[in-house]
Amino acid sequence: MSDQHLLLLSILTPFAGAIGIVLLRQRPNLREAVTLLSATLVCIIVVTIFMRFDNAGLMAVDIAEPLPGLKIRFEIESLGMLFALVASMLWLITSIYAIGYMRQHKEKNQTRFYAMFAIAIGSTLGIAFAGNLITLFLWYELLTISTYPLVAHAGNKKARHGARTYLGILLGTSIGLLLLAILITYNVAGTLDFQQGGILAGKLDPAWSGLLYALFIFGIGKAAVMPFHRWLPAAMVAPTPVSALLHAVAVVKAGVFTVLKVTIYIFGTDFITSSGANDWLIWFAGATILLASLIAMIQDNLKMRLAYSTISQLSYIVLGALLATNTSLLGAALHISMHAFAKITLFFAAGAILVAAHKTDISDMGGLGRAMPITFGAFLIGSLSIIGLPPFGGMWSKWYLGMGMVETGQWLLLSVLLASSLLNIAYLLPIPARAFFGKAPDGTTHHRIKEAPPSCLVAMTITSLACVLLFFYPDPFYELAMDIGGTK
Amino acid sequence: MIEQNLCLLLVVIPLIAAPVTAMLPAGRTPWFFTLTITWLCFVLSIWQLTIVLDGSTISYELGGWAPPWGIEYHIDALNAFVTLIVSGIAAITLPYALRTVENEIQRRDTSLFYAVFLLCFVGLLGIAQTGDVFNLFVFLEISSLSSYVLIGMGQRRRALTAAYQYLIMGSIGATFLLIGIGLIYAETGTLNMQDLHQRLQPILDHRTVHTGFIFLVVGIALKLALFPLHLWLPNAYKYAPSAISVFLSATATKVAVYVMLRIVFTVFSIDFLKITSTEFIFLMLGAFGVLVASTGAIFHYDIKRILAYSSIAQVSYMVLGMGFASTLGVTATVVHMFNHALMKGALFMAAGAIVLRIGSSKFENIYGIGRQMPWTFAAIFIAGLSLIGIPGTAGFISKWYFMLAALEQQAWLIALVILFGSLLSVVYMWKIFEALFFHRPTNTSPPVSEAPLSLLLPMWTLVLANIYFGINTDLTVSVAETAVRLLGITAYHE
Amino acid sequence: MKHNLVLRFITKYLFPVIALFALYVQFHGDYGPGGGFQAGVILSVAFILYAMVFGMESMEKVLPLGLLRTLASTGVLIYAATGVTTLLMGGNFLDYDILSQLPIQGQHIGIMIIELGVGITVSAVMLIIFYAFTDRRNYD
Amino acid sequence: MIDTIIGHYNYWVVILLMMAGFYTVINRGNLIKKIAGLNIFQTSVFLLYISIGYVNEGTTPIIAEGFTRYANPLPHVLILTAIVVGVSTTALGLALVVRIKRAYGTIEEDEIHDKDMSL
Amino acid sequence: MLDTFIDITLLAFLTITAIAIIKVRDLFVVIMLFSIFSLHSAGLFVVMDAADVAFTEAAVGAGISTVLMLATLALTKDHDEKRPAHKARLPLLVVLITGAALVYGTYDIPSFGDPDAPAQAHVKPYYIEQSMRETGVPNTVTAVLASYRGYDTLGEVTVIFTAGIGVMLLIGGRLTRKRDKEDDR
Repeated sequence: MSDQHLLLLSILTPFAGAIGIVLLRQRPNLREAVTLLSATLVCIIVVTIFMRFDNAGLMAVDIAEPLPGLKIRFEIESLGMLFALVASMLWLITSIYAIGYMRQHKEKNQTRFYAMFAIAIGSTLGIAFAGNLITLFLWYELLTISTYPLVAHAGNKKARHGARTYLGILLGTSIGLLLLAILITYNVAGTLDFQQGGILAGKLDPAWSGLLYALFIFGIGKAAVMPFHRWLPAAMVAPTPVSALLHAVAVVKAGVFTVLKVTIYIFGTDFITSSGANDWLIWFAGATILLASLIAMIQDNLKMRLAYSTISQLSYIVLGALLATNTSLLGAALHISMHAFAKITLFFAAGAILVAAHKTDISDMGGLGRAMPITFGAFLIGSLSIIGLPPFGGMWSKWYLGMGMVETGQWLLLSVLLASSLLNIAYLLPIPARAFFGKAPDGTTHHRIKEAPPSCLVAMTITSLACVLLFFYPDPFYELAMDIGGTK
Repeated sequence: MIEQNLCLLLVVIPLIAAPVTAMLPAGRTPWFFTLTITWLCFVLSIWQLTIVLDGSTISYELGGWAPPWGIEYHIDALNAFVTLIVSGIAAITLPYALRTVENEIQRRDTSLFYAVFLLCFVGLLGIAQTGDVFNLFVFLEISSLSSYVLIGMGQRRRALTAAYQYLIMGSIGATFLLIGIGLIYAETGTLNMQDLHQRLQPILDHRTVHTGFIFLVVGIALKLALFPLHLWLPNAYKYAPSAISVFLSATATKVAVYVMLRIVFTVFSIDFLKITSTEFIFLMLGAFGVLVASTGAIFHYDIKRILAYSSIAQVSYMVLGMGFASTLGVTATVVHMFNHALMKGALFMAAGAIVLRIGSSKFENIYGIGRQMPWTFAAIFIAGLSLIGIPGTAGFISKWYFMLAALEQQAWLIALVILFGSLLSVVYMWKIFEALFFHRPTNTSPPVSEAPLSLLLPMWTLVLANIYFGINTDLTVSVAETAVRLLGITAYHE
Repeated sequence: MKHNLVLRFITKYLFPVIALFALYVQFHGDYGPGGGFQAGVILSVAFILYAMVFGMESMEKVLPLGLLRTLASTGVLIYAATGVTTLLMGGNFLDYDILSQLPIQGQHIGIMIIELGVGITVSAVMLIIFYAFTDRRNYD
Repeated sequence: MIDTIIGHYNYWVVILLMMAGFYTVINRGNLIKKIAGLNIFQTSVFLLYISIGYVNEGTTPIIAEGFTRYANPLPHVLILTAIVVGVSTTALGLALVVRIKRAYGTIEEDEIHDKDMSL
Repeated sequence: MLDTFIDITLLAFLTITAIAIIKVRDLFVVIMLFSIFSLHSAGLFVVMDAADVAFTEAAVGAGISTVLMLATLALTKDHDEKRPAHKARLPLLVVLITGAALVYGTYDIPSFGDPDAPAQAHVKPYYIEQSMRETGVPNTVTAVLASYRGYDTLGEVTVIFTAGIGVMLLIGGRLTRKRDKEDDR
């Protein structure tokens, strides 16, 4: 099978899976088998693509040409490869987790859940392999829309309201700002293809480049740069597997992935630094890092705290893109994978706590760690990786991000980075600490509470082990990330 | 034999079929007969389009009298395209009509009903095909009178007042058109469009010509429900029988836009627009129309009414495109004529399916109904995304061209209006999605079944067309570009 | 009015006169003012007069609504069929020249036939409208 | 100035008539009266057309010996068609009025509006 | 000169009638005035050498339309139009603007009766000169109506046919008509 076929197959498999899921709605066991099967298939296909991947020969597939000169095109390059690897691996793990979670939690509309989940992953792969900006935009919108039912899953007023915020901001920014930015780009450059070195250099007046770049950064609402971050906390009404995969990995990473793509292949790093397009935008990212961390501190709801933590972490990646040096881009790309593994672990744990102990507030979790040691152990590992301590994968990305700041002499930003790491410690570590060593607030014990369902535990264990593994063996991601910076 | 009379047969076949239908016995026979005729016309219209696709024109002298003494059919890519839209939508509406008409119209009235439907069809085709301004008026009246009747056939009593209001507004519009035709006739002595174009060029600064232009444009604006002359439309589309809402919303306003294009660019000229700065007025009217109608749609809690307001907004986009007076802008208008017919047709079909099952299109009666009618809901969803302009759907293509046209002229304010209009459409479409699917059902009445297949098939044909023409635009864009070139429109220059 | 003998008498004699006048207008349109439309209106007036004096019931016996509907359709069809005939004979639609060896004669034939179609449709439609507007059931 | 008046008074009066009819239509009120207004509006437009076709010292355009100057027949033809269109519109409009009276019990626009809103 | 005198007199009558129609509230009087208006304009058509049009206007405007309106009026118990609750200024404004636009438009229009006007110079001479030869019909109006623009007339017949079956659908011959449903608000 040729690479082209594999590529298309990787995107189509989740959609085929969605159809199978809908068809088998009367047979839950078979339906879940289809989910697992397609997740496994996608994982195998993407890994196969990765094994064969050789950055030297970019390979592209054109599907159609809806507008003259604008094709629907897929191609594989290292950044997309990295993103696809992360997404497909984590989909498999999340599927295992979701089955246990959804059954234990007795959620309704499970068919819709699994089907939309599969479509969302298909869209994510579409984003990862998009060969030009218009194709990327297509999948970007499809991802927003396909995740909407997942956010509105519960169907009650709170869920509808949260979903409305979610959709309003994501669609609003993408139509109002991103589309405008794409159109201006097309108008100026005459093409939307991703090219090494960018397509805007020499065509766009540098004075305007800052404005256009801002349209992109804020238009990509999924990157959750303040003030367009509100959708992420709002989306926490969704079932936990959704929060885990989509709002720690697929959706948000699609956002920062797009930022990176635009930075590298539309503007080009040289053009950004020479035109000063990034001058003032870095402060938005810097402010987001700090503010979101501070807000996370005061959240008592665990998922909300994690959501603000995500906002903060996303801006690391945006910042890495904005600095536009090889090292910072390397850090940014690495952080896509490192943060994904760590944050998904945290969300898995949060979901496990909800399912097993029916608790959502951190203040209620005192002493819970003794009843659920595996869950909180995984949580601890995830936290440490997020903070960026060795021996966990999160250290690498933070290291390169920091190096990027040093290279560019952005000492103030470096201090932001360090301060935020301290804040990470302050808002993440007390949770496992309280769970292991604290007491329940009303003095009751948790002897009735048992560990989460086995499939949840398995998933958590895998991801937390991956956090450790990535410290010692980050090579696959590292090499891919190296390619995009051009340091190879 | 057939090919040389093709453009005429397209109009005359349904014209002959209408009185025949009126004489048929009530029941399904008239339906089947009408179905056959519309499909025949659809095939002929495709044939016609293939002939003129290369930019050539067909001239047909009615009665064998050469223009300007006789009436001429002058077919170019634009005529053929509009004819294709009208006959295509009619052909797809007819299978849909069977069940809804049986539900909404008394059996004894069916033969007359379908006869009037055919007359409306004839009128629209006649408008699209003719090259003579007075002949256009006559066929406009055929389509108008028949649509008053069709709307008045709605079940609610407000259908009557809606039809009456439409009749008054439509007649005022037609009379304005008549005044306009009279004034330019007084200045030129001819009624043939090509001839008018020739004779108007030297006298474009005459005040009588200006006044004639104003009256023509206002008359057409009434017909296409351009803001601020749009007030008749929401009730008319809301209370009309379902099949008629589908047909009229997808064709009538599009044909009116076509007439506007014809009058403005063929009879007058793009130079006239530039001399009189009229393009600016079109831009303003379009922009206000988009904003007012989209905002209006947000404050309603009834699917059909929201869709009707959205139609006004979409027509305003088309006028906006004309206002750019550039290749890109008018291309956007022509492409959107087609795409809007696809999306609005599908949406009104789905709304009609809900009315068939529930008997109402108001939110309070249909909360959560999408779960019981998943296919209908999915159709609304996809067609709605197309309306919003999500990439991968036909609506995105139009929106793309509108935006390009705005950016090309650095009309930033207009570009923002277009984007803001899209955002408003997100709001009102999402209100519908939410009400239909994510809202808990309020009543505990027994669950309803999915719409019958005879409704779903045409609906999904249009839905899939929305996706197909969002990915493959060879047809729409090439036709639009040919048509725009023949209208004498050039690319924008600083 | 039904029982007014004078009226009935006058009407009986007026009816053929008006009908004759209608025929005159119908066929004299080539030379003077008039034609199918005017003739159709006049003919319908004759019937309306008849109906007003002798009552709708007797009128409906002579000209039931179904027949009028057929007549109205027939008129349009006659007109359109003329055009189709010229098509089939190899000319353009409504090109009467082809109807006869002499173009002028062809024009004569064509104009006469289509004016007949107009007259039939107009009188039938006028009567349909008259029926509808005088239908007592509409005024309950 | 005088020439303008002599040359155009006919048009101006016709415009006045048109506007009288137009005003009757759009000034909300009785449904029958609106139709009457519409008819006046249209009839006045017919006058405009025939005025355009008029020639001083001309005659009715029926070709006959001894006449050389005829009025323009084309506006006459157009207006014949327009009259038919007008009466068709009137008939349909009045048919709708009959139905509205049955359904609402009134033919005053304000009252109908109130009834629709008060449900 | 006499023509002009009759012309002016008829125009004056028409103006008075039109203004009376606006003012009068008794619908019966309105309809009668309309009939008079129609007859007067038929007269004016004769003065302006449009015999065919005059004939038709008299039959249709003064005849058919009037009868139809009277028949419709028969269904209302009281024949008076209600006084509007408030004076609407918008319609007046619209009418004034429209009228002003039209008056503006007449300034470049050729004088009334000008034999050299474009309308008389382009297509018309052909009809006058050729119609007798080409169609053999002395009445040019008939020639143009039935032959040169015969297709328009086909459309016209279709219009009247539409009106016929439209009226039939709306109010004709429905013995068992279901009542119109009220709105489902």
